[in-house]
This record gives sequence, structure tokens and C-alpha cells, in this order.
Amino acid sequence: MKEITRRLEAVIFISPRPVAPDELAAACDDGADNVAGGLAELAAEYAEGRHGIELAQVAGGFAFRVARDCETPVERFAGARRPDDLSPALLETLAVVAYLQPTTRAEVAQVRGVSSEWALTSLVERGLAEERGRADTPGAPILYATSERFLQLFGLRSLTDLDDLEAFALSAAETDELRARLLSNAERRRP
Amino acid sequence: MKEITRRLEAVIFISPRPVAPDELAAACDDGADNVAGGLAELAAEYAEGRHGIELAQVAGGFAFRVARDCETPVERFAGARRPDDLSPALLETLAVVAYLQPTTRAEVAQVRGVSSEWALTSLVERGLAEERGRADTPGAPILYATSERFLQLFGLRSLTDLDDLEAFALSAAETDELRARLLSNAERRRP
Amino acid sequence: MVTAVGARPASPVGSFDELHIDLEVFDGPFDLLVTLILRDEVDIWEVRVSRIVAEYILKLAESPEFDLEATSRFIVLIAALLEMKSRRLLDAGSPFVDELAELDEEAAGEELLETLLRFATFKGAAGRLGCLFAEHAGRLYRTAAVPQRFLRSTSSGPVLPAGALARAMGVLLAEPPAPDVSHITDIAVTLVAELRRLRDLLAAERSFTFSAVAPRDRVEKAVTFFAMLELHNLGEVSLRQTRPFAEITVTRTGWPGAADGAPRALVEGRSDDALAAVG
Repeated sequence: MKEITRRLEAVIFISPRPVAPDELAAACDDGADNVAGGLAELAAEYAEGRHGIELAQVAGGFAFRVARDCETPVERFAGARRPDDLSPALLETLAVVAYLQPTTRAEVAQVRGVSSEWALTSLVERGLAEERGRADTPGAPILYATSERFLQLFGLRSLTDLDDLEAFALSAAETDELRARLLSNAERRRP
Repeated sequence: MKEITRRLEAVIFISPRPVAPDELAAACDDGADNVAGGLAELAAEYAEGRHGIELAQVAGGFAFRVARDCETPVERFAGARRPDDLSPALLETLAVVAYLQPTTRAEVAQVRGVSSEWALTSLVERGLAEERGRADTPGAPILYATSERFLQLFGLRSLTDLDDLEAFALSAAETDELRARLLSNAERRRP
Repeated sequence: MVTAVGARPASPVGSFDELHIDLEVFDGPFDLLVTLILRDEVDIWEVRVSRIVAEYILKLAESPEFDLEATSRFIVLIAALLEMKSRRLLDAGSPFVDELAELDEEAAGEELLETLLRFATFKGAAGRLGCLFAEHAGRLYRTAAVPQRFLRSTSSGPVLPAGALARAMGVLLAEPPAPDVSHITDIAVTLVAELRRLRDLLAAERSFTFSAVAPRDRVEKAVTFFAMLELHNLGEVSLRQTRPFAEITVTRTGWPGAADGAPRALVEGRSDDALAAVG
């Protein structure tokens, strides 16, 4: 495998969504021609029937997906997992994401008063939260929001179904005030 | 690639966490021997340098990860995801938990000589340690142990991969010397 | 006393590099001092613990940041030094000394040694873990969730109570109680202030008793006592106490009424141990 092909493989592997050719070129810091050549080699390597995963060209770019004839073991595996046993830390993090979304890792950490990096990663792994683009602020941090699966597991039709916060006589829609209130409380909790 | 190898590849690819051999056997509905054979073939396929990803044996299971020399494009694409650094205090606390587990807050404090409540909370929050029931002693203190994530972040297959604690003890000569000096000092002070 | 200031031995007890100690028997960083004490190269008997504490408190007062971790370690070490030294005090001609007390001293030394050795072992292990973390924590694993379509078997209806989210938020939204600071006394400031106050008093009165100038509060009284010992250590006052627990008379040195040449105060030269007894 060529160098560029291995790089493309790594980027497409890590991405939770299809990656467009220009994103791939930017990530690999390489020209469109080289990227196209690498993609061709990768497509041949992961052609149908060769691996348990295949390289798929879908709307928007390239992604690995489970080969059709390997779906049954994957379903069996995913079904056996208990993904929804949330620790207090995860539940709290999920609540912050749910009520303040879209929100950043830094904001969640600030509100909770502790580094919440692992909690967010864990929620993403469980499919309860997902990345939703990047904030238009310095450093362009990743924005997090709750997922479809989150609504499903909590039995909510939409985010407006979230309970109003009684302790805070304010509907969940007024997130800016909520945010300010959370941050000021966090500030005062700090030792 | 054998059928079983392709199935294993699909399951390991889809799982956000390392998959244990028995989970793999259950998902593939196959025997341990076949699974072991498939894993060997998969390991050979994804040996270092062959692909942009490699098969890692870590935290009690198998997982794909980005090859070292392909990390730069992935980081350029996904942003730096390296977990926050651990302070010396957190590493010390983690060492005590790792070697004495399951252990209590009091035991950790005793070894370190300082209250380690914050450090333990922080380790739990970072997903490196977790509560593991309560001790069968007066007061029934919470027991702490290291997590699967601890093994993964520290590149360990299992806890038995930890170096022997004895390896870090001062040498017998150093210890004897220290003791002799401490005690002779006391001796000399006697009337 | 100090024989090995040049080569700096590795300290198993945590670093206090910034804390510089200037004593008659030792001039250098605090962690080196502790190491030398443990190696018997500096005699704990000769070390004025109160001086170290005073240096540290003054450093804290000057420092813009408060390092809780370092301060905790410092307090533990000071406590250990005081315990070692107080056992020596008991040992030196005290009528209470018996075999038991001697055994206790040995046992205490052994215990301190064991504690330090054990901690050194775990510190070594922590260092190794730090290396492993540096090497492996940056490895990139895929964290994408399992696609929805593979989760058919678990997606049959809600399994988590929506109310739990609002409750979790409730914790964060609850106004934190006002911090209880009743146990905190800003000793750093008070000590400096007390030194100034005692000097002012001495300028005016030249001699007074401890109880006449000491505040009522226990902690504040200890600070005044500490300030008084500092003045004594600096040679600015002499102290006289006729018997244990009797009134202490503080007199400015150089004044005709000062007890120069008279039997020195009980606390002379052992101010730190006397302080430990008060504390």
C-alpha cells in the first residue's frame, strides 16, 4: 500500500461520517491527483468480499461500512451490549448537553467544574451525543448535541419535550439565561 | 481472508471499545479455536506498516487504531484528541489504586500521606478509576479500582502487564542504609 | 553538621525547591534539608522547626497562588519532623523516660521510614505510569457510535427516565451554599501584624506579660505566642518564666530590666518544640 493510501485509510477509519475528497486532501496535505490515486488503491483493497468492511462512496464522500454478509455478527454484538447504564457523571454531562446544546467541551467542563472530556467521549461512543460542527469562536471547538438515539432512549418526541427545570422558573428553551445561571453557580462552587 | 476473519474484522471495526475474545466468539457464533485462528490472520493482515490502521491487543480485547505514522493527517482532520495530562498527584493516586485495587480512600491517603479525595474524584471523572462496591469493613467504605479505559490509555493488555511493584522499591542496600542512619541517630540521642 | 550540600540526593518526599531555608546549621532548599535529616547528615536536634514554618508562611503570604498539594505535603513533613523531635525532647533527661519511651522512639523512626519507603515505591510506579501514559494515551482509536441500524434489538421504546435529566441539572442549578470560612484564620497576615504590634508595644512599654497582650481566641493566641518566639529568636526580647505554665514575662533586650545573664526562659532554643506543645 502506498503511503497516501495508508493515510487515507486512517482518516476515513477514524471519521464517524463520510469524508469528502477535499477534506481528505487537506488532512493528508497532498494534491487531488495523489488523493484520487490513493482512493483507487483503497477501493481495490476494500472491494466487496475481500474484508469484513468495505469502502463505500456515499453522498458527500468516503466511509467504511460493514460488509453485508458480516452484518449478523455485528448486530449480535451490538445487541448484547448494555449501552445505557449511565453513571451520575455521565447523566449530569448528558443533561448539560441536552439543555445547553449545541455546546462545547470547554463549556461543559466549566459548568460542571471538572474536566468532562471522557464523559463526552463516552456519550458519543454510546450514541447519545454527537458532534455537530464547530463553534464560530477562536480555536473552532467541536460542538456537541444530543442524538436521535438520545430522544429514543428517553422517550422524547423532540427536545421541547425535555422537562422544564422547576428549580429554575424558566423554560428549557431560554438557554442563554440558563447558561449564565449555570456558569455563575459553577464560579461560586469553585474552591 | 477466511470467513471468520472477515466477521471479526467487522465487529472490531464497529465497536467503540476493545472487544474481548469471548465477546467476539459470541458475536460470531463460533468456537474459541476458530476465533483465535481468525484473530491471528487478522493480526498478520494489520501488522505494523501494512495498513493505515493496526490491530491492537489492549484492555482485555482487540481494537483497531491509527498507525503511528498516520497520526498527523488524522489529527489534522479530527483535531487533537489527546486526553488531558495527568498531574503527579493524579499519577501517584492512580499508581496506588492500580496496585492495591480494590482499595479505599483511606488506604490511598495512608500511602500518600495526604487526603486524596479530590484526586480519586478526578480519576473517576476522567474514567481512569471506578467505584467497585463497598468494603466489608466498618463504615463500608467505597472500593476503587482501575477501569478498562485506564488499561487502554496506558497501553496495557491487562493488569498483569503492570510492572511488579517491587521493581520500584528502593534497593535493599539503600533501605538498610536509610534505616541504619535513622536508627543510629536515635541511638546517639539516648542519654 | 552539613556535610553533603553539594551533591543533591534524590528526595523521596516531594519537592519544595522554592522554599529556601537559612538556619545556623543549614542553608539551602527545604527538601534537601529533609533528606539530610533522614540521612543523619543534619541533626534534627539542631533544626529550628519554627523557623522553617515561619519561612514557609512568609513565602505563602508573598505568593500570588496557593498550591494546596505542596502545602499539604509540607504540613505532613513538618508534622513528621516535630514528632521525631518531640520524642527526642522526651528522651533528653526527662523523668518520664523509660524503656517504653525508647522503644516508642525506635518504633516511630521505623514507622516514618516505612512510610517514606512505601511512598517512594509508589512514586516510582507513578513515574512509570507517567511514561506509559505519554507513550500510549495519544493513540487514536475510533470512538464513533455503533450505527443505529445495528441497534434494533435495544431500541424498543424508552429505557431511561427523562426526569433524570432535569434532576441532574437541578444539582448544577442549585445555588451553592455560602462557603464556611469559620475555620480559616489568615495566619500569614496575622503573624506579620502581630510582630508589628508586639514591636510597637515594646517600644512603648519595654516589658509586659504574655497574658496581658495575648488575644482571647485560641488560634490568635498561638499566633501571638509564635510572634513572641520569633522576636526572641531574633534577639529582640528575652523571655522569663519561673516554672512551667506560669506567666511569661517579655522584656526588650538591652533594657536594664532585661534578664540577660539570668536563667533563660524555658523556651530558649527550643521555641519550635514549645510551639508544638501549644499547638
